[in-house]
Amino acid sequence: MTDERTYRVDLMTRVEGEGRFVLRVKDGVVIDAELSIFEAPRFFEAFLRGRSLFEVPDLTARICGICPIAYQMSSARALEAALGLVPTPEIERLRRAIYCGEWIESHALHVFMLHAPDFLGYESAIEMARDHRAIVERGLRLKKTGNRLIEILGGRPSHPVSPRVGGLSKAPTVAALRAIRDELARGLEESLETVRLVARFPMPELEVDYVFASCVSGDAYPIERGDAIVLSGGRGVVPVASWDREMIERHAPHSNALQATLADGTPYLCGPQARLFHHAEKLHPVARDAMREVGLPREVKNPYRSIVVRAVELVHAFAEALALVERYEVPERSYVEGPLRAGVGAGASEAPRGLLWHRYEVSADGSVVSARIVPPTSQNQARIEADLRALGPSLLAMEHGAATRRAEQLIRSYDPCISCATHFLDLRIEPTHEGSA
Amino acid sequence: MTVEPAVLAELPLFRPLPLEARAALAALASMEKRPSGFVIFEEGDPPGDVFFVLDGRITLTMGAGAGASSARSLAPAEIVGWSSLLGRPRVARAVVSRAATLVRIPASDVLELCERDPRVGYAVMAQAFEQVADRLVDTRMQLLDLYGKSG
Amino acid sequence: MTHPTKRIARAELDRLFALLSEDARVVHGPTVRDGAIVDAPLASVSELPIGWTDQQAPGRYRLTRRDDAAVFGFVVGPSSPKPLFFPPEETLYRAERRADGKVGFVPVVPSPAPKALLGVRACDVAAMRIQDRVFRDREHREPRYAARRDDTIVVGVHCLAPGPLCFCASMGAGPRVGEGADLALAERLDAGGHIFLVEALTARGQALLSRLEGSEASDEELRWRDEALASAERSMGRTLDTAELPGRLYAALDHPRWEEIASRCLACGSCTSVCPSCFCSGSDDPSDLEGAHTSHTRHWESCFTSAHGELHGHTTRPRTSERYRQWATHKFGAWVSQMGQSGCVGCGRCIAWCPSGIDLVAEVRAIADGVSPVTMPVAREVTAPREESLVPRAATVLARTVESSDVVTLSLRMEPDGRRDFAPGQFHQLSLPGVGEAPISISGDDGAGVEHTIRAVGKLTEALCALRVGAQLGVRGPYGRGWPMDELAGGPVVVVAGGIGLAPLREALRRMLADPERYPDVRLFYGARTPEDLLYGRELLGWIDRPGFDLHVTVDRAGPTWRGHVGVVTRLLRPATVPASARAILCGPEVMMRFTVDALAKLGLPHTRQWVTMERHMKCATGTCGRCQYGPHFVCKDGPVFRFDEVSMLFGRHGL
Amino acid sequence: MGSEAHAPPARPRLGVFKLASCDGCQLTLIGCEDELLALSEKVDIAHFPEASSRTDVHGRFDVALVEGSVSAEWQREELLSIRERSKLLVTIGACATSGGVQALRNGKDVSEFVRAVYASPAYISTLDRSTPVSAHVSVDYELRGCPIDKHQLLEVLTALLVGRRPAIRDESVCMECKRRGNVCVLVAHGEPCLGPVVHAGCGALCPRFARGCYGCFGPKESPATAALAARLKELGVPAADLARRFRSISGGAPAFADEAAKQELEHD
Repeated sequence: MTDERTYRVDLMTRVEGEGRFVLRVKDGVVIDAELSIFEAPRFFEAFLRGRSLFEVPDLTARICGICPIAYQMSSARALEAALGLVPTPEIERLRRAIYCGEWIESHALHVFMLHAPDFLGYESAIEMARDHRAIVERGLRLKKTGNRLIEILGGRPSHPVSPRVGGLSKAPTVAALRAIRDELARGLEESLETVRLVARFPMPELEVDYVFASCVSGDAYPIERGDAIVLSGGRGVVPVASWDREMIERHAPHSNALQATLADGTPYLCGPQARLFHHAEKLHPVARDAMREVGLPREVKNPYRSIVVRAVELVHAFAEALALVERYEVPERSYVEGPLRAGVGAGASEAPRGLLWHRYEVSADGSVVSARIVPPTSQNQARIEADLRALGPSLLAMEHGAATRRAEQLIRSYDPCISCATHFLDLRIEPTHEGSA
Repeated sequence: MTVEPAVLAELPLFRPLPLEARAALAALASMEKRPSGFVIFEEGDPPGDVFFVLDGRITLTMGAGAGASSARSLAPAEIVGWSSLLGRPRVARAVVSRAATLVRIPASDVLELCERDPRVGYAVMAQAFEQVADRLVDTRMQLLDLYGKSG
Repeated sequence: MTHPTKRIARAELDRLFALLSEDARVVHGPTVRDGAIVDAPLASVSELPIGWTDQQAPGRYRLTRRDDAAVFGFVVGPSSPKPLFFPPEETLYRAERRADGKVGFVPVVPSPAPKALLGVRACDVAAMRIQDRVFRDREHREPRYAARRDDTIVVGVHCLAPGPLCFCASMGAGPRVGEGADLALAERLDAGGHIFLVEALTARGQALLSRLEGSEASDEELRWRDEALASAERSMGRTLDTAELPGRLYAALDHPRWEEIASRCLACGSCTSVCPSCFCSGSDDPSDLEGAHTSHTRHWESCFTSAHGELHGHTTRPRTSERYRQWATHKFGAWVSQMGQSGCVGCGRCIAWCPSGIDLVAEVRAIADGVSPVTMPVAREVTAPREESLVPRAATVLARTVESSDVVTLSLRMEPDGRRDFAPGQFHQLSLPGVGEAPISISGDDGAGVEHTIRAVGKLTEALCALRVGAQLGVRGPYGRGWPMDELAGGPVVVVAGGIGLAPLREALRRMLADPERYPDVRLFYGARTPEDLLYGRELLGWIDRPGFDLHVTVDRAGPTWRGHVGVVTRLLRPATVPASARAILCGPEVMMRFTVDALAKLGLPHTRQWVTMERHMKCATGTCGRCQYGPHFVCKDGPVFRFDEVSMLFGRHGL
Repeated sequence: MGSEAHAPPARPRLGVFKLASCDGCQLTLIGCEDELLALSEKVDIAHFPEASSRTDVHGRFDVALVEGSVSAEWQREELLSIRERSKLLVTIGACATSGGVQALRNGKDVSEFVRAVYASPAYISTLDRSTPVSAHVSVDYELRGCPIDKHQLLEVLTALLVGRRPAIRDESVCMECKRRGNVCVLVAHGEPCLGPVVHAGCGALCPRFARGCYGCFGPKESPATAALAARLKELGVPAADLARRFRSISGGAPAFADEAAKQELEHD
C-alpha cells in the first residue's frame, strides 16, 4: 500500500498577491513541490517600450504596492547608468533615507502582520491583537513611522512621487525631515524590543545550505544601491551589468514558474539572510549588538529564522534613518540631469525581500527600447520549492492541517511578493480557479 | 330631454354660430343626466357623439388597466369627445365622477354644419382646437411632474 | 487728504519689523519660495524678496532678479492675505450623537496669535475689506474670521510700478493704499538713495510711525509719491469700464462668447482659488466609524466645481460655460447688489494663474462692451452684524405625524428655552451629526413646538423622517425672508401650492385665517400628484367652512373614489376663482411656479403682486458660502421668498 | 427605544478582493495604522487574504472592496460571483476603476506582449484587454487613486456604515493644490501638469514635489482634456508626449483614452 499525502493551499494568505502551493509526498519521498501563481500578468516590460525613460520609475512603481521604492530605485539606477549620470552623495543619502522608510514599512508589515501570527498560532494580526494587543500596536506603530518617513520624502507610502531618474524631484526642508526624528528614535527602541520578541518565537527546524546573493554597496549594508552582486560559496562578485549572464531564468513547466537559478542550475537565495551573511559587519552597531544579544549567527540556515534577521534589519533601518535625519542638510540639487543618449544600463538595489535587478536599453530620444526586470521573488522561487522539498519528509509525523500550515509558514518566510513576480512568472492558468471560484 | 337653443349659446363651441344654426343643432341634440360612475365611452371606442358638460364633473383617464392615470377632470361647458370631430377613435375614457348633466350631439351633424358654412366651420374648429391645445399643455405639465421634484 | 508721513531710511525697515513683532505678533509678508513670491510668516526683513521681481502674462509667471535691491520691487504673487483669515480648510464645530438619541455641539473658535501684515498691495487691502464685509461686517459676524482678523496690523505698500495684468485703477482699488491699512509705504530707490515714505492712515499707524526714526516727509517727496501714483494709475496693464457693468453683464447672459470661453476654460477652479476676495465654501461632516462624533468642516470651494451648483442630487451648472458665466457675473455683477461693491480688485491673479491663460478682463470686455444694461437690484442696507457661529443647537422631537408614504411632520422643541420665534416662510437648517445638514422650511407652530414637514428623498431626509419622539437633532436658524404678511393684508390673497410646497405656506394660511379682519378673502389652490400626496387633509377640511376662505384642490392622478378635480393646478385658476386685484403667494417646484406665474399674469396679477419661494442649496444659510447664489441674490438670506419681479429675469433659465 | 432586550446588530461583513493589481490599494487598508484595530471591531473583516488566513471564499458580504482590473477570464467569473454575494461593491483604485496601468495593453497585440515578457508564451492565458470592474458588474462606489488615499477609504467605509453619502469631491487637483498653498508648477515653471483635468484626492502631491500631476486619480467630472492639450502644446509639449501623458496610470478612463487617441492620430 502506498502512502501518498498532498498538502495544498489554494489561496495563499498573508502574502502579497495570489498564489497556491502543492506538496506531494509519496512513501516518504517528495514527488511534487510547486508554488504556483495565478495572478494575471500585467506586461510591464512590454508596455514600457516606447515610453519616455523619465516615466519609467512612475510606471515600475506600480509593479508592487509594498515595495514600490525598490522598483523606482532600481529602474532609476539602471537608466542613470544608461545615461551616464552619477548622483551626488547628498542625493544618495536622501535615497537611502526614503528606502529605509520602505524597509521599515515592509519589514514591520511582514514581521508583525504576516509572519508573527504563524509563530503565535493565529489566523491574522487582527485576531492576534485580542491576546497580544501591545505587540500588534507596536507593529502598527513601527510601520506607521516607516510610512511617515516615506511621506515626508516622497508624498505617500505606496507609489511615492518624488523618486526620479537622477534623484528625488524635491528635497524636504530640514524642519520637515527633522519632524520625524523623535518618532524614529522611539522606533529604534521598539525595533530592538522586536528582535528580542521574535527571537523567542518557537522555531520549526529546518537546515538548508544556501547560496546567498546580495548587492554590494561600498562599505555600507546594501539598501538603495548595488555596485555589484556578491555570491557565496566562493562564487565571487558579479558586476551588476552582467548579472543576466550569471543568472538564467527558465520556464519550468512542472512548477508553472519562470525560475531563476545560477547558470549551472543552482538555486540561490536573496533577501535578508543573504544580506546578513555577506554584510553583517556593516550593520549599524546597535543592530550588531542586537544580533549578539539574541545569538543570531551571520549565516542563518533555517529559513523560518528569517523573521529574526528581518527584525535585526528593522533595527538597522531605524538606526540608519535616524542618523540620516539628524545629519540632514538641504542639498544644493535633489537630482542630477544630463543630455539624452542612446545606451544600455543595468541597476540593482535591495528590496526588503531581496535583490531587484533592472536593465534598460534607451534610444537617443530618451525612449525605452527594451526593459528587463528580475524581482527577488522570482529569484527565490526555485529556492522556495527546493526548501519545500526539504521540508516534506518532516511533515509526515504531523497532523495534516498543522503540516499544511507549517509548509505555508515556510513559504511566508521568504516574504514572497507575488504581484511583483507576476509580470514575468509563468501563468499557466488552470481551467478551474479553485482558490475562489 | 330636448335641448333649448339658449343652452347651446352657453357653450363656447357654438357661441359663434348664427341663431338658426344653433336652433338646427339644438333640434338634433339631447340632454341626459348621468350618475356618478357612469362610463360615457371607453378609450379606443369608435367615433360617435360629442358631449358637453352642463353641470357635475367628468374625468378623463388614459391608459386603461392598472396603470390608468387621470388626465384631467372637465368643468362645465367643456367638450367631451373632441376626437369624434376628426373621425378618430376615443383617445380617453370618460367617466362621470360627480352626477352630471350632459348635452349630446352627433358629431356628424356638427361636421355637416361646418361643411355647409366654412365661416361657421372655422369658428367651431378654432374653439375645439383651443380646448385641445389647452389639454396638451396640461398633459405636458403632468409629464413634467409638476409637484414631484422638490424636496 | 493728508496723513502724517515720515521719510525713513531703508535700514529703518528693521525697526519697523521689530515694532510689528512686539507682543508676540507674527509678521507675515512676501518671500521667495518654489520659484514665486508667496506670503509666509517672516523672521526678519532679510526674508523679504529683496532684489527680486516677477514677470507676468496670462497663464505665465516667472521670478527674475532685479538689478537693484528694491524690497517691494514686484507686483503680486499667487498668495493673498485671504488664507490668513479665511483658511482653506477649517473645523467649525464638533458634534456628538449619543446612543440615547441626544445630540451635542461644541463650537471650534480659534484663538490665533495676533498678526501684522507687511507689504500688502492696495488691491489686497481692498480685497481684505471685501472679505471683512462678507464674514464680519454684514448681517452676520463669523466669530472665527473675526478672531483671526480683528487686531491685525496692516502695513500696505503703494504700487508704483504696476504689472501688465494689473487693473486695480479700473476697479477703484489702487494703486494707492486705501482704507484698511494702518501704514502705507512708498519705496523710493534712485540716485538719492533708498528710502521709504511711511504714511499713517490710522491712529494705530500713527503710534507706530511716531516710534520710527526719520524726518517728516518733504513737499518734494510727497509730490514725488503722488506723481508716481498718478503715473502708475495711467500705466495699468489693463483697463475695464465698470460703468453699469453689472447690468451689462446680466443683459448678456446669452452671449455666444460664454460658450467659446468654455473651449479654453479647464473649470479647474484656479482662478477663484487665487482670487483674494472669492469666498465660496463647501462643507463636510467627516465622522468616526460609528457616526457618533462628527467634525463639521468648511473648505474653499469654487463655482467651477460641480458640487457648488448641486441641487437635489443634480448640478444646476453642468456646463463649463455656465460656471464661467456664474463666476464673471457674480464677481462683477451680483456682488454689487449683494455687497454694495464689485468683487474684483483688479490684482490680475486670476489671469496670471489660469493654467489656460484666460484673460478675464478681455473676456468681460468682449461680452459686456456696448451692451445696454438691464436694471439691477440695489444692495440691501447693511444691518448691525449679529454673531453667527454657524453652530447648531439641539432640538427634541415632541411629536411625529406621518403625512403620507414619504412625508413626515416633526414638531421640535428648541433646546434649551423652547423658543418658537419665526416668520411664516422662513427655514431652519436641520442636521444629524454624522449624516448631514439641510434647509427645511418651517411648516407651523403647534403651540408646543415648531413644525417641519419633511419629505424623505435622500439619506439625510430619510434619517430625519425616521426620528422618533424624544430623539434629538441639530437646528440652526430661523433664516431667510418669509412671506410678505403685511403686504398681503387688506385684499384677496391667492395661495397656490404644489405638492409639499404647502408646507412653508401653512403657517401663513393659519395666521391669515386667524385674522379675518386683516385677511378677509383667502383662496388656496392646491395641487398634488395623487390624493395620497395631499398634505394636512384633516386641517384643510376643518378650514372649508371658514367665511372668506375658498379651497380648490386638484390631483394629477386619481383612483375611482376621488370625486375632486383632476388635472394640474393652473386649471383651477380662472377669472371666476382669481380676482384680478388679488396678491398671490406661490410655493412648489420651479416648473410649477413658472406655469402658475404665467396663468396668474393672464388673470391680471402683475409680477409685482406675486411672491415665490426659491429653492437653492442653502449650505451656510447666512450668505457666506455662495452655494445658493442666484443671480444678484443669496436665496438663503435675500429669500427664499422673492417678489416675482426680483427674479423674473433669471427664473426658469438653465445654468444659474 | 423600548426596554426589550435587543441582540447587538450583527457587524457588517467586509470582504477584500483582488484582481489584476499591485496590492497597493488593499495595503492602504492595512496602512490605516491608527484605525485598523478599531475598524476590525466595527466590521467583521471576513475575507482579506492579504491580512488574514481566515477567509470566506463563498460568503456573503455587506461591503466588498475590489482591487484590480479584469484581465483574465477567471477574474471575470470571480467578479460576477463577488457581485452576486455582496450588497455593496466598492472598487478601490485605478485598476478596478479604469483598468489601471495594465490597460496600456489595450488596443495592442497582446500575443506580442506575451512573447516580449515570457519565455514560453504557450502557458499564458490572458484577455487582450484590461478592463475596469464596472465593465462587467454594477458598482456602488468607485474610489479613485493609484493608490487610493487612506482618508478617502476610511470616509467611504464610514459613510457606508453610517448610511450617508461619502464626502469625496470630484473637483480638480488644482483645488487641492491651491488650498495647500502650492505654487502652480505649470504657470510658474512651465511644467506640464494634468492637475486641471484630474480628480482630486491625492492632496496635490506632485506639485508639492515640484513636478506636474500625472493623473493617478483619473479624470475629474467634465474634464477639459482638449483645452488642456491645446494649452500644453502652446507650452511646447509635442502630440506624442501628450498622448503618452493621457495614456498612463488612468489611461483606460474613457476621457483620457479618447484624448490620447486624438493626439496619437495627430502625431501619425
